Amino acid sequence: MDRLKVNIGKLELQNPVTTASGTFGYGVEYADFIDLNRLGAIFVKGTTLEPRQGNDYPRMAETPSGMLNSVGLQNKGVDYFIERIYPGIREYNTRIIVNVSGSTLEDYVKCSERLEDLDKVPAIELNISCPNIKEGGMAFGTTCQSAANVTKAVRNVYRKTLIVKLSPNVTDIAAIAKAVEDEGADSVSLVNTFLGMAIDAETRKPRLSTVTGGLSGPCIKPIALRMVWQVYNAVRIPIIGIGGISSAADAIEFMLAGSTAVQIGTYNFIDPAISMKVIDGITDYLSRHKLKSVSEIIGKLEV
Amino acid sequence: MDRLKVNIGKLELQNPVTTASGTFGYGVEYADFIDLNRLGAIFVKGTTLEPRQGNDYPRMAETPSGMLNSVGLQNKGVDYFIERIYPGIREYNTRIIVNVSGSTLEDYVKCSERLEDLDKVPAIELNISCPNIKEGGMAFGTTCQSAANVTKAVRNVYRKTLIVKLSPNVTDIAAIAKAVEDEGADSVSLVNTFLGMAIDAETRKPRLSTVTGGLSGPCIKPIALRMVWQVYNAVRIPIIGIGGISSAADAIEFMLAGSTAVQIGTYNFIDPAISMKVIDGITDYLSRHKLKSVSEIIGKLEV
Amino acid sequence: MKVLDFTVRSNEPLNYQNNLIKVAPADNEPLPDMHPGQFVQVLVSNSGSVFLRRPISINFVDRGKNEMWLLVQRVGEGTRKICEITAGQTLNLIFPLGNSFSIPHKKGRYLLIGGGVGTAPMLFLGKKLNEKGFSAEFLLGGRSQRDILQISEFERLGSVYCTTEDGSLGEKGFVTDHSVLRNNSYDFIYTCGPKPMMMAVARYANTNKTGCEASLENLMACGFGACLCCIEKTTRGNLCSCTDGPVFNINELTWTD
Amino acid sequence: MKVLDFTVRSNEPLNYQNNLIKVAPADNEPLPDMHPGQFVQVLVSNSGSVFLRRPISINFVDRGKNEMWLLVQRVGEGTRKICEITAGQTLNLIFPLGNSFSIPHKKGRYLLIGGGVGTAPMLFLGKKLNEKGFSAEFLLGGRSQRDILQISEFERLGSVYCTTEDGSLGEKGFVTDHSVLRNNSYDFIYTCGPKPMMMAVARYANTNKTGCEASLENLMACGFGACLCCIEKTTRGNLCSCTDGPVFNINELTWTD
Ligand SMILES: Cc1cc2nc3c(=O)[nH]c(=O)nc-3n(C[C@H](O)[C@H](O)[C@H](O)COP(=O)(O)OP(=O)(O)OC[C@H]3O[C@@H](n4cnc5c(N)ncnc54)[C@H](O)[C@@H]3O)c2cc1C
Ligand SMILES: Cc1cc2nc3c(=O)[nH]c(=O)nc-3n(C[C@H](O)[C@H](O)[C@H](O)COP(=O)(O)OP(=O)(O)OC[C@H]3O[C@@H](n4cnc5c(N)ncnc54)[C@H](O)[C@@H]3O)c2cc1C
Ligand SMILES: Cc1cc2nc3c(=O)[nH]c(=O)nc-3n(C[C@H](O)[C@H](O)[C@H](O)COP(=O)(O)O)c2cc1C
Ligand SMILES: Cc1cc2nc3c(=O)[nH]c(=O)nc-3n(C[C@H](O)[C@H](O)[C@H](O)COP(=O)(O)O)c2cc1C
Ligand code: FES
Ligand code: FES
Repeated sequence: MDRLKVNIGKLELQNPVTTASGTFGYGVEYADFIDLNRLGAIFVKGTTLEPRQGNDYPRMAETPSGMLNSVGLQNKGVDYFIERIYPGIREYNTRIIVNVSGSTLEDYVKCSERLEDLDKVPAIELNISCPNIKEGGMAFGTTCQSAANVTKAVRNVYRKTLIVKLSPNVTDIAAIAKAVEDEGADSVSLVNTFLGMAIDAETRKPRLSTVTGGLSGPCIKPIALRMVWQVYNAVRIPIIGIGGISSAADAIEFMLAGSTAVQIGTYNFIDPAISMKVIDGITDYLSRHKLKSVSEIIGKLEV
Repeated sequence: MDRLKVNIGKLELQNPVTTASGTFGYGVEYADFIDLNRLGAIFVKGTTLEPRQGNDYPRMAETPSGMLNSVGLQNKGVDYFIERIYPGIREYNTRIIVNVSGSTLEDYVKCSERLEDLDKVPAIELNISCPNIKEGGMAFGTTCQSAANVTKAVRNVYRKTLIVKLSPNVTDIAAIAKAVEDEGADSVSLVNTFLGMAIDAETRKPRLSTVTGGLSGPCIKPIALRMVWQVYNAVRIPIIGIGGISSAADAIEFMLAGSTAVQIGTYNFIDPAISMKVIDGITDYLSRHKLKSVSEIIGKLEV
Repeated sequence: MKVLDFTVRSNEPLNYQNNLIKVAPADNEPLPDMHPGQFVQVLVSNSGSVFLRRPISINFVDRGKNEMWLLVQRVGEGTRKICEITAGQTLNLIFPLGNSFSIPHKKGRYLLIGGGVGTAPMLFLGKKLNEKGFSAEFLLGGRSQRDILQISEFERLGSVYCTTEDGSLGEKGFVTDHSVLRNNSYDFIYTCGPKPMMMAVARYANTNKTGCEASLENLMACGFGACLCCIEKTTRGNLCSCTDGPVFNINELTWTD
Repeated sequence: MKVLDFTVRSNEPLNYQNNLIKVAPADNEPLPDMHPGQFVQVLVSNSGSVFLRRPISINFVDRGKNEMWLLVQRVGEGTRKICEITAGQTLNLIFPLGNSFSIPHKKGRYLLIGGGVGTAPMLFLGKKLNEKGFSAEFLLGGRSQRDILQISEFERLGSVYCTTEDGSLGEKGFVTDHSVLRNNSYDFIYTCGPKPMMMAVARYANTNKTGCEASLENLMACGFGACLCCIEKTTRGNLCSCTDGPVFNINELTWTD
């Protein structure tokens, strides 16, 4: 299956199909449904320096072709991850990439430092785009300056592959991608969720305890695809495309727009085996189009 | 039906349900389906100083719970509107509001000037957010400075109700709303379409002749609603909420989030009679909730 | 134009990918005037991914039964879901939409050329010509025998010639290869089908100085002139193919490919 | 857990808003082990507005027929569309999901309290208790007589007491008003239904020092522990009601309302 191999900086993935942070737990949640070892990579749950309870219930609202969430990075902290979870998942025969979140620059740095030594975690994804925490989170991802600062600080302490996950809630995502590239990010992943809101007209109350939350799912795909295309035209580092992918065709569209790999998020909830179908669908596409390698479609949109 | 009356600045609307520019032609297209005179207002097609051919075919792509368009303001220019179209529609017993678009600041000013004298056009909507034209358009709506400039210039020549239509493709829509409020806009309408993109994986080509286009429909509702809420918390002028409205419940959600009136766009294509159903649904809601006036729900989200 | 619920009277598969769906107004009101070339916009309410309505030509109108026929080819999710609707269920339509083929005022030789599911409006047109007392000839093309639909219906209205790409029915080749075009001359040609076919027909008509109308299948969002998405470049500028069309005289079209 | 296509064997309306849907694996493979309190995630593929799956309890498992029963109450678009699916059609389910009611180890008096469609898992639980050789008593509540479902099924498994708000069946009032609660004492209570009802049951159980488990109906996105959307605040912190639940011992719950 060499024809599916792609590289994210120094990091080789056996195929471009990965699963998005916060939608795939630590992988084990899907072990009954799919062969985890076939995935290009698993982006595990957002991990913070200290444990976080997350936000109050309700944390979810269905929307047209999508959903809002305000989970708020519920997790047991990086130490718990290293001591209790990592030993169980390090045996997977796929790449494990930790999504690092935080409220302060120091949080990001400390959390990243601790992950550097994990031999089976070859990369981290810096989440500077979570709309669901009060401090930090998305704020880091909405100006070039703050995005550059956090990237620089983490780059100083983390030598393995550094992926920075961008927020779509900005006027010019390409400029932010450029800023983090300039500070040494090996890759950018995009997009995180769009800040959205849902209201129950009958009760006149917000549907989320936090009023606003992050929108994901097929509804956002057209915007995410446009952003990948804009970033592809602005940076040289590889892009990991995210946003509403629900089929092999979607994944291929993201690759044509310039993604080297893709993440599947929300659609895993609808079809827990979707990632396998996307891998098979890409293989089939390559055969039908007589292409030797998946790299032949990256950025090959004919405009 | 006094309980449905709302005011946009100096302008009274018989009810808050209006139809969005570019999705409702000049109204006549819907005359077979609904009683146009029951609408709160009709926002007619985007009008420019000079005639415009619009963009090449294909101009449309379906997306999950929405669509992309790149019509590109096809219209016969403001003079044609005044001479040939206005006489036919001035007899409607509803408000006619012209959506003014342009490529340069001068375009906006000149076009607005010519519309000032039309006795049956009590307001214009300044479209500084069209993503489908090469120059101007959305660019005016993505920085506070340019939005303020164009508002100021038009305000100087246009004394009737001035509504500025905002772009959602920005980091901080509330700041832009504030900027146009400060320059004397009587109201802001939001949102225009999101810049998006669609690709045909099989042909590897973009689905739109212009590569990118404007995303509309129910898919964008959660983001639009959040933006209305943010703007409501930042400005004092009335807000006209737009984005994916497809039911009375949707319209009420927009009003609870702070809209004084709403525009229905894309969903008119699916159900050409939706506007009447929304009016009836709001009336029914007021009765069920024992409310005297629709103004009792504006901004009344319980957070 | 109106938006109306129809009851599906029957839904019959004609081959591996085409269904003939017969519908009647749910309220039993008589169908309004409709003209060949016009179409309906079908609401696809049973799909998780179809958002816009789907344009489908009026295949036939049976006044006696107050029935309208739709001939649907399953090419994607929308048409697949339309074909899943069973007798007794409801189909919401906006109709009748678009202009129509121009009906001649005097007797002559009229050739109606349809390719694939593009034969759909030709049945209704053939019937209208018959009602006017004019005869119609039909030239139907498809990939293979099984792709030529409603032959017996067409035969009731006039002579039928067929071409198939694999030669399994009629002459082998494309419609424009058919000997009937070489051996006869026509007063007017009507055509509907894949664009390359219609362009070939248009070339034939131009060469032979025969008048010709073609029905286009541009992508549509609304179907009734409100969105300006369906435009066709013509000698008169950008026209809406849903209101100024779907039928255009080939002289107006500026087809480049 | 697996994702599997089921064939709908029958879909029978029980009253104005509830349907009983019986399904069997489309591939005819025997159903795996399933436990009372567990649920399935139903894919709603015939709706334009439903995106997420809908959680539905396992109402009953008929091993002889290799059939699973789902009792569905139409409250919104999703449940309405599920109830439109007809015999022979396919329903895609993720199953079995969640923990389950704890089955006692010795004989005793067990009361199963269900309100509205919350009676659904109680049928399966009652059957499991019977199979273990334990008797079960059922206390079913609803607004009116027509809201009390599957009475004859329950009667086959044990004594049935009813309350209705309008007094049209059994005692008038809420389940917690029923005399059986005053006149008897139970070894364990199981409950499922609207939150206010379960809270009242929990108060009764606490007052009477009776063990009690409640099945929650939190909003869910995935249903199998991946999204953390369905959390319930408990004495052990935020737990997932789809994997740590939906059944919780009331001692763990920190319900405030
Ligand atoms: C005026 C008019 C009359 C028509 N009459 C008929 C008819 O009588 N019977 C019939 O079966 N079909 C007819 N069509 C075509 C039909 O509308 C399309 O096949 C249908 O919209 C495709 O929808 P889908 O969801 O099945 O496919 P999609 O998944 O949307 O697309 C599948 C493929 O079909 C193409 N396609 C999509 N929409 C159109 C469209 N509007 N026109 C042409 N190709 C399209 C796509 O590019 C794609 O290659 C007509 C179209 C028009 C504009
Ligand atoms: C573990 C579990 C088991 C369940 N078992 C059954 C069952 O056996 N039979 C049955 O009919 N229903 C059951 N439900 C409830 C069922 O899932 C909801 O009624 C359904 O999801 C509503 O979807 P809808 O699209 O019809 O309504 P929507 O339009 O989504 O909502 C309509 C109303 O129902 C409420 N609602 C939506 N989702 C839920 C939910 N997950 N739980 C409770 N209320 C909700 C909404 O707030 C709204 O007031 C169960 C729920 C859970 C979590
Ligand atoms: C329930 C949920 C939780 C999420 N948690 C995280 C997270 O912890 N860290 C992160 O970077 N992104 C998180 N995301 C965002 C996803 O990783 C992804 O960027 C987004 O959902 C868009 O992709 P999709 O449309 O395929 O879901 C979360 C998304 C969802 C739906
Ligand atoms: C086909 C189409 C054409 C449009 N043309 C214009 C326009 O000329 N001027 C404008 O301000 N907005 C235009 N819009 C944007 C709509 O007015 C509206 O802001 C947007 O579609 C979001 O609302 P909706 O989701 O209800 O459609 C257009 C939208 C569509 C779909
Ligand atoms: S399809 Fe909307 S104008 Fe033709
Ligand atoms: S519903 Fe996703 S974790 Fe429970």
